[in-house]
Amino acid sequence: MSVETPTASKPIEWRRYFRWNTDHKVIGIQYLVTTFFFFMVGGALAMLIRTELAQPGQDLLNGVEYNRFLTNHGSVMIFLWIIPVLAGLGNYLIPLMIGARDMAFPNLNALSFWLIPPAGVLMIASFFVGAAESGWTAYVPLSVTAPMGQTVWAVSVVLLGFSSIFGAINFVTTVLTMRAEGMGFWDLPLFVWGMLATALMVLLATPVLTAGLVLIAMDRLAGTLFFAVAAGGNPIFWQNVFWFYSHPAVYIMILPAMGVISEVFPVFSRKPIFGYKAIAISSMAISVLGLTVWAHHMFTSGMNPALRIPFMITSMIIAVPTGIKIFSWLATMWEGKLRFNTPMLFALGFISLFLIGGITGIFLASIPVDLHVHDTYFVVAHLHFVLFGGSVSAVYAALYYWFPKITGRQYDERLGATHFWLNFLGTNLSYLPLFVAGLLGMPRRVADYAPEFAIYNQLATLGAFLLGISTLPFLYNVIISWIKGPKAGDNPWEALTLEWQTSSPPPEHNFETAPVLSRWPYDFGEKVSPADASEASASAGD
Amino acid sequence: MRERTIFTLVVLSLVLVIIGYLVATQVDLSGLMPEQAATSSVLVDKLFNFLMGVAVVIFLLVEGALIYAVIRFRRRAGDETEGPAIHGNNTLEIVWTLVPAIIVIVISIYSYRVLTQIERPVDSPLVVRVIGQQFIWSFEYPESGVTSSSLHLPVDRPVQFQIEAKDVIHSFWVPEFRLKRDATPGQIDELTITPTQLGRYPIRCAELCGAGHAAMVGEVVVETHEQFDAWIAAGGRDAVEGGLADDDGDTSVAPDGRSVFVEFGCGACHLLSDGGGAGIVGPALDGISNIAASRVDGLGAEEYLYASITDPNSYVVEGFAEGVMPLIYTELMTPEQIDALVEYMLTQ
Amino acid sequence: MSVQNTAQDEHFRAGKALGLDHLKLGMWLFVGSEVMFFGGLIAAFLHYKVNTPSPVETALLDVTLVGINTFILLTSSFTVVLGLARAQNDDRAGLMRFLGLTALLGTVFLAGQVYEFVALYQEGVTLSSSVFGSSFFTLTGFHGLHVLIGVGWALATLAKAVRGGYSRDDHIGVEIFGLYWHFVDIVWIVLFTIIYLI
Amino acid sequence: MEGSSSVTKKKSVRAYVLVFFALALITLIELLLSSMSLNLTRSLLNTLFVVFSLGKAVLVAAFYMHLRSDNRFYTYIFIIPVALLLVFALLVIIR
Ligand code: HEA
Ligand code: HEA
Ligand code: HEC
Ligand code: CUA
Ligand SMILES: [Cu+2]
Repeated sequence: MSVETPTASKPIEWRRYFRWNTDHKVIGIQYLVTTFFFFMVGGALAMLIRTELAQPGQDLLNGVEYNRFLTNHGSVMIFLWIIPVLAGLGNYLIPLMIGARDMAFPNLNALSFWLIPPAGVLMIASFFVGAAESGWTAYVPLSVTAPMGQTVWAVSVVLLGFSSIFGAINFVTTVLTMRAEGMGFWDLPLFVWGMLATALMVLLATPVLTAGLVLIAMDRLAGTLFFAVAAGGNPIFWQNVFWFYSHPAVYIMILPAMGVISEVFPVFSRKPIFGYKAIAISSMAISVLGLTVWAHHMFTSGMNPALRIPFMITSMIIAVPTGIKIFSWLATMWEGKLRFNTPMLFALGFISLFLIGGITGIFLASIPVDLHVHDTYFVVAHLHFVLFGGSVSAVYAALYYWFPKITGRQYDERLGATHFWLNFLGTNLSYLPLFVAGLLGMPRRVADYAPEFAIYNQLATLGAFLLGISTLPFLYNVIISWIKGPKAGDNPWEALTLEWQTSSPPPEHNFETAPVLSRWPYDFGEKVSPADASEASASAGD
Repeated sequence: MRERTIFTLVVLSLVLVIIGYLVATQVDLSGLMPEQAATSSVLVDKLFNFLMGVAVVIFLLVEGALIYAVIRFRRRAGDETEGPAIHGNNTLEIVWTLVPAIIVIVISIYSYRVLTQIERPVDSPLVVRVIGQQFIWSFEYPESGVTSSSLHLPVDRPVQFQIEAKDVIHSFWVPEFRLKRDATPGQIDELTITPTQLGRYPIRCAELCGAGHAAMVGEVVVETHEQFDAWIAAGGRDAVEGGLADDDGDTSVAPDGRSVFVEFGCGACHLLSDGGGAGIVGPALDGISNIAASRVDGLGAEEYLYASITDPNSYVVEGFAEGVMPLIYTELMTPEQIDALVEYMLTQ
Repeated sequence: MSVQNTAQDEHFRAGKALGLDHLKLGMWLFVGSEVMFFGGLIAAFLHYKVNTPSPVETALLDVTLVGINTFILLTSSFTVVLGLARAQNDDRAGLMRFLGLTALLGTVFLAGQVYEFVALYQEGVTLSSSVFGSSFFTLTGFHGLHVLIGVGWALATLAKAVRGGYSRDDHIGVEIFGLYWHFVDIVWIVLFTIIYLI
Repeated sequence: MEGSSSVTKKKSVRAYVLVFFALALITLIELLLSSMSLNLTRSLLNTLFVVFSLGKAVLVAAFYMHLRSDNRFYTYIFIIPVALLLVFALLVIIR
């Protein structure tokens, strides 16, 4: 089974990570490392924000600086960390999972990656010309009159949009045309389903943001009047365009993450995934529904009041497919033989934390409640529970889970568990108090606040520092284990998806010979008696 | 065996529903919300309580199942077997699709009803124009022609706000009323509120509007009809005379310049240590008295400061843009207030 | 255990499952996302056309000139399919002729657009004269940019044909270029209607 | 690629030619309608224009882009964004 490949014996092979390389595994690692660097940058900005907010009064940052750090914290975290890191996971895993030798368009794939570093450098360098300071939402007209850095920001986001679009084209084409012999749609790993649903949204929503950013850039550079109110320009139009992309974007940031969770649960429960088809279909349902809810960010904006109602209803309905996933994961654990390796810990953390974020999303979708909490720290808390507690937890789960596959070595479980607990506690400590602050009347995006909110902010700052510290065991673990961790073997988790059926790390073209699917990817478990099995879904492999 | 499971499930869901009901109706969640100062506050809080009830049930259900599974189904040492190969269960899956669907539909209907109640048109409201600009709120009462930088409302009378903005988007929000509406340049948006509690509440700008966004805080004073009428009759001035907490409306006291500086939010743009200003949109005013006289030839310090406030564009400090400092202070302040302000600056 | 040795390497490499060609699929996906890009700009144009109309400036548009230009672009689509048919017939000279013609027609279209822009600027309709001007020039300008890219692509395809590329069994490159060109044509059909006719 | 061998060539070129004439004809009618002041209401005219341009777009997509004979899947890839764009544009126009 395990084929000897000359991986360890090439001393200069690290260079290929700094070059144009078309191997999807190299590109995947390029993505993961680059985006993690940007996570550190975004995290450092968050630390500055939290330090400023540790007590009332403006001490560390003045109003302008605060807005710049805030804007770039949000933009870096979303456009340079979560969206591309998930694309990076997809890059590394999809060809392996479907038994292909590479992506459909290797050069386009390399281009998708190589757009990211310049875009990231642009965004960070914009601090030298007066960084963007209008929030990651860049509401007009504020963003039209903002300094030069706002244009740089727009260019950077457009580049990252191209990166996403090219990546999505690659994912869809690869999954549709390059599956291994015998792999039907109902044999696809659920992570691949998640990426497919994500790619759909990227293709449909990202270009609209590009168009919108073009309009802002034209207003700033070419003297057009799209958002010049005196000439009839309409600020609400930008909000529609922005959220038409950015709401789907939040599902772009969660569906692959949920895919990861769907991979982890069956393997560490030693049971087939519960309700495979329902989970796959719910990903698609979320992606379709997700395109129809954008105006729930605009309930207070003075948009047409009657239109708010349908948007409220579609937003609420997304709870249904999401619930299907959560309940199916719980049922997967039921009667299993749970192993609490670090990926499983993060998957459990994902459910707990995302649940809080998701339910508060329902509060936000309810218009009357949103009229009170819109643009308050309640929203900030919601978004960090889903994005940090949800997406980032899942990314950590993925990094631990596939670490042996990517490096051929095993990480240290003890450090992994430490990382998990610090992260879990830190998340709750950081963001739970912020719900209260928001409800009590603290608006978001303020560098200063009334003294009555001090206690909640102190707790949050404490939690944030804990989160900062929590990355240290992770970094240490990854670096040390990569260099001299114990050899992991090809399939340490005894998983059934195709990526585990080749060597670790995989050889140049992934498989020595073209793989043929002979077993369903979640075919775990002791066979049950026919009576019980009659209710089981018919989709199980051969 | 099977019957016992069903029995347990029924009991569990009953317990959960009861807990949810208690949270939604009995538990006092007022600690999570500001004071209820308008009819809308009561309605929103009721809905919020209901949502909390639902949320607590779902939270307990999911976390409970999760913790139970983690304890009950953990692998014992040495056990190398796998779990049963169960792939799904149609009944279960239909249940957990339908039940959340029903819950969210109920939430939607309830929310819709609350919304229509909040936004129900009212007869002969008091109309107030709300104008947002960087970084100050101002209010106009078209019936009486009064303009003011603080908002006075008679208790128990519906008010219709007509909200607009002069430069960028702001958002008019009184947490105690539970309602907010964006002030968007180029359009007028309406918001109806009936205040029910006497008192003073902050007006917080909720939309990022620039460097002074955090400092864009105003004040709403809900008062009796008599107090309100008196305030209007005095041109909307006496109650704010001298700025801060001056309820008795004693007009004989000369306004205090520092209070004026604080009340009109100059600190959103200007750094002035004594007045608590930390803004950086405009020039720092620490030590302004020393340079004021040398700014413009032929203008003494006092004249220059007076001109800076009443006609900011007449002289634009180097390195700053024209037209940033609002032009409305002559409208909002009494001559005495401006004089007091100038006098105060001369001491800085 | 899931991996078996088989002789399916060809399939493994090329990827033709579902009967989809990967290049063509990739191009269609790109076209789909381009629809949404123009969708954003079209939405902007229509939003301002409905909510902030500029009847005076709209009346200055030269519908006849642009109608002729439309016809030219339609013809260029026609020449692309004729070229493809030639390629499928192993007639490289014919392919080259039609590709050249396509590039020429595209250039004429662009020239017409430049002429139209200059005339409008002289009448005072500019990027910053009104929201109509802004959205008109942005929308048609980005379409023009796509035509320009298409002309470049046509010339590149032509160059490859000159160097002996394309045959009866290998004309996917022409077909992919054609997809792009026809899409740009369809965008123009829509723009012509919403900008000039309605 | 998809079954367009030399046998079908003649037929498809004839289709291409017919489509071209149809496109040209529709464009001509559109131009005439917009320049002559017929006694038609604005909304009727606009409806006509929309129908005409839809017809032209469908012709190009079906014949020149081969959607008629190609895999259905490509048609979906094209139709879905168009539908979504219509919804978006409509909702954005309503103020
Ligand atoms: C990963 C990202 C992510 C995800 C997945 C979500 C998920 C959801 N979000 Fe969130 N959201 C953001 C990221 C995300 N959000 C961000 C970044 C912002 C702020 C943007 C900004 O302004 O800067 C935001 C803001 C935001 C707003 C605007 C608030 C405002 O500004 O006023 C709203 C309003 O409706 C909302 C709603 C929802 C809803 C209904 C869901 C639903 O999808 C959640 C569904 C999940 C569950 C409900 C839990 C699991 C379900 C069950 C266990 C079943 C049973 C449940 C019920 C019956 C209720 N979100
Ligand atoms: C994926 C998205 C993501 C992630 C992961 C995070 C992570 C964090 N965020 Fe972020 N946040 C957003 C997306 C995200 N955020 C968005 C979209 C906004 C809205 C922006 C807007 O309003 O426009 C926002 C806004 C936002 C605010 C609101 C500010 C305001 O409204 O005024 C706050 C305040 O507490 C905050 C805090 C944090 C903290 C403490 C973390 C922590 O979890 C981060 C933990 C950090 C690390 C784990 C990295 C560790 C690094 C170090 C310790 C530094 C080492 C550095 C060097 C050696 C150089 N965020
Ligand atoms: C929106 C921001 C803003 C607000 C609010 C604001 N200012 Fe200013 N102010 C400016 C700017 C910008 C300048 C410099 C440009 C100019 O001179 O017009 C300025 C200039 C001045 C100057 C001249 C300073 C010098 O160094 O010569 C004085 C005095 C002043 N402001 C006082 C005030 C007072 C008093 C208030 C409150 C009643 C106030 N400002 C409110 C932005 C603001
Ligand atoms: Cu005004 Cu924020
Ligand atoms: Cu959303």
